Amino acid sequence: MNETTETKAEDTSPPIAMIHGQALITLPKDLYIPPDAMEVFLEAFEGPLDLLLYLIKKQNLDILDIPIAEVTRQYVDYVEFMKEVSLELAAEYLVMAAILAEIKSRMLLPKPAATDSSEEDPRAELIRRLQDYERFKKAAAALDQLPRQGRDTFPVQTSIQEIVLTQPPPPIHVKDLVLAFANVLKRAALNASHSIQREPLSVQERMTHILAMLQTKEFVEFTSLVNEKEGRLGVVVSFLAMLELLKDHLIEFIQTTAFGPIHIKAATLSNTN
Amino acid sequence: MSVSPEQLQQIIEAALMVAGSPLTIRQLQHLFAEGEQPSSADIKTILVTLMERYHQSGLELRELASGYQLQAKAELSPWLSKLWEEKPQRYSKALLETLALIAYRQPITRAEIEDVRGVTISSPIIKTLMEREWIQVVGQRDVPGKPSLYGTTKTFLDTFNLTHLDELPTLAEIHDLDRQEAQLQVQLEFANTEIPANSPDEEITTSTHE
Amino acid sequence: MSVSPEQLQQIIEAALMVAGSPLTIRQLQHLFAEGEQPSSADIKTILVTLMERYHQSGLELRELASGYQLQAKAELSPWLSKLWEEKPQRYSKALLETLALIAYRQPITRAEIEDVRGVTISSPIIKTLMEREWIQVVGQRDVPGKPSLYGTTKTFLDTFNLTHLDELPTLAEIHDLDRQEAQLQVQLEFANTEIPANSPDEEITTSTHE
Repeated sequence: MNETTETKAEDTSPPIAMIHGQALITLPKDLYIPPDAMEVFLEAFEGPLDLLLYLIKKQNLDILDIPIAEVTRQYVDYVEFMKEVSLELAAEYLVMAAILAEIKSRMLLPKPAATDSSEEDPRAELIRRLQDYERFKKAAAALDQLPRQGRDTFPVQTSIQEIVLTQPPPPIHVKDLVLAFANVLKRAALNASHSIQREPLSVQERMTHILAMLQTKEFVEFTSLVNEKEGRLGVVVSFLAMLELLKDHLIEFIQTTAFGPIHIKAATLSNTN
Repeated sequence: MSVSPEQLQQIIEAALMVAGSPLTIRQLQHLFAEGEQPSSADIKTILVTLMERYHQSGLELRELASGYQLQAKAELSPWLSKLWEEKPQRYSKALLETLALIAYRQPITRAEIEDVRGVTISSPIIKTLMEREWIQVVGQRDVPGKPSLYGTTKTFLDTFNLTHLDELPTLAEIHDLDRQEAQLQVQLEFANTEIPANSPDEEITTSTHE
Repeated sequence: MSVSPEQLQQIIEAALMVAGSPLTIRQLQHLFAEGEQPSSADIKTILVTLMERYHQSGLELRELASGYQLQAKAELSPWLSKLWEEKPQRYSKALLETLALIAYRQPITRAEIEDVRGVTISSPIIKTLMEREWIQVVGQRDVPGKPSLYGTTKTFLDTFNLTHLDELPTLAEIHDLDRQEAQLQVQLEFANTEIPANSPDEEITTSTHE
C-alpha cells in the first residue's frame, strides 16, 4: 500500500471502510486501486453485475441509458488491471467483458430507420439483468435489516421448576387387536387352529367369568352360574363352559349329598408334578 | 446511550426473560456500558419490584445459588409439562398379539400364547397388560408348573367399547378388515413384508366358524 | 382440575414464556385436558390481552410463521446482546443475495440464482442456508439433470420475524430502502470525493422499477 497511501500510516489512521473485516486505508483513485487493496476490493463485488452497477453509480449514470462505450472501457481496464496484478479472476468477469464488447460493436452499427423500440437496443438485455440484479441486491440488504432473531430479538425462555412427564398410554382400537390376531394366526400353524376357532367366544368368556368368580369365592353354587334370564342359549353356554373347564381339570363339581346342591370349586391342583 | 429508570427496569426484566439461565446482579450490571452501570442497590430494588409484580402472574422470580431466575410457578406444572409430553408410542406388535390371543382364546396360559406366536413373551408385556387392567389371572392350569391362566377383564371391554366378548369381530370380519387394511397399505405403497396381501387369509377364512 | 379464567391466562402466558419456541393456538389448547380445552377464540382473546399488556414492557408477543412467541423488543438488543459472548453472526452479501432470490422467486434452482447474480454460488452458501434450516429442497425442475428447486422454510420466516412470505419487503418497496442501502454502501463506499454519497443511488433507483 506504500506508494499509494496518501495519508497516514495504517495503524494510526481510521480505516475508510471495512471490507470483509479488513480495513481499507487508502482511497482508490477512480479505477486505480492499490494492488494490495485490489484483492479486498474485488471481494467487495459480488460479480460482474455488481461491478458494473458500481461503475454506473459511481459516475451518476442512468442505468437505462448507459454510455456503453465508456462503461465498457472502464470495465475492461479494470479487468485488465486485475489480470496484470495476477489476481485470480472469476471467469464470469471475462464473460461480461465479452458481452460488453459485443454490445458496443452492435451499438456502432448504423441504426435502421424508424426503430425506437427499446427492445431493439442491444443494451436491453444487459439493462434488464442489471435492474434485476439490483432489485435482489437491495432485497438482500432489506432482508438483512429485518429484525433477526438472535441478533435483534431474543425469544423469552424462562425456566420451569419441575416437569412432570406423564406419558399418555397409546390409543388403542379394536381393529388393532383384530389385526394382531389375524396376524398371529397367519404365522401360526394354520390347521391347528381349526378346532379352537369353532368355539364360540361366549363360552370362552363364560369360562373366564367362572374362573374369575372362583378366585374370590371358594364354592359357587351350580345354579348361581346359570342365569335363566339368558334363556336357553345362556344356560347352554354356561353349561358348556363348565364342562370345558372340567375337562381341563380347572374346576371340580362337588355334591355332598344325593340330590343336594351342586357346588363348583377351583380344582385342587394335583401335587404330582 | 443514557438509560431512563423505566428503560432500566425493562432491560433487566427482558434480560431475566431471555437469558435462559440464572443471572447474578453483577451480570445484570454488565449489560450496561461502563460509567452507566446501575448500582447493585438499584438492581435489587428493581428485582423486588419485579417479584411483586409477578405475584399475580404465573411467574415468579427466584433467587437461586447462581443468581436470579424467572420461573413458571410450580402449580402450573401439570399444564406446562404438556409442552414436553412425548407423543404416545404405539403398542408393540408383540403386545397386541398377546392381548389378541388372550381375548380370543381365554383362558390361556403364557406357554400356550407362546406356542401360537412361536416366540417367547417378555415379562414386561404381561406386566403392561396387567397394569392397564386389561387382563387378569383367572386360575391355574393343572399341568406341571401350574401356569397361570389369563383372561380379559371388564376394563378391557370398556376400553374397547364392548359389552360382551362376543362382540369382538369374528374371524370372517377380521378377514374383511385385513383385506381393507391390505388395500390401504397398497394405496399407501407400504411394502409390508409381514402381511402377504392375500393368500394366507384364504386359509383362515376356510377355517372360520359362523 | 377445572381452570378459572385467571388461571387460564396465567397458564397461557407461562407456556409462552417457558416454551422457548413459537406455540400455535392448537398447541396452547392441548395444554388442557380433553373436555376442558378453551376454544381458539378464547385463546386469541387472551393473546390479544397479553399483547396489550406487554406494550409498556420490554417484551412483545409476536405472531410468527410457526406460532406465537414472546420476545424481547428489538430496541433492547444493544443491552441484551451482552448476555452472550459470541457476536451474532453476520452473513455475507453473497449469502443474503442468494437467500433473497430463494425467498422472492421460490421455487428456484441454483442455476437460476446464478443467472440473476451473474456468478456461481459457492457450495458453502447453500450448505449454510440448509444448516440454518432457512431453505429446503422443495422439488426438482423437470429439465435435464433434474436440478433441485429451493424454497424457504417456516424457520426462515420465524428467524426474520415474519408470519407470511408476503410480509417480506416487496420488491417495489425497495425505493424506501434506499436510505438504508445508502448507509450500507457507506461501509463499502470508498469515500471517494468524486462520488457523492447519495445521489447516484437516487438516480438509478428512480429509473429502475416498473
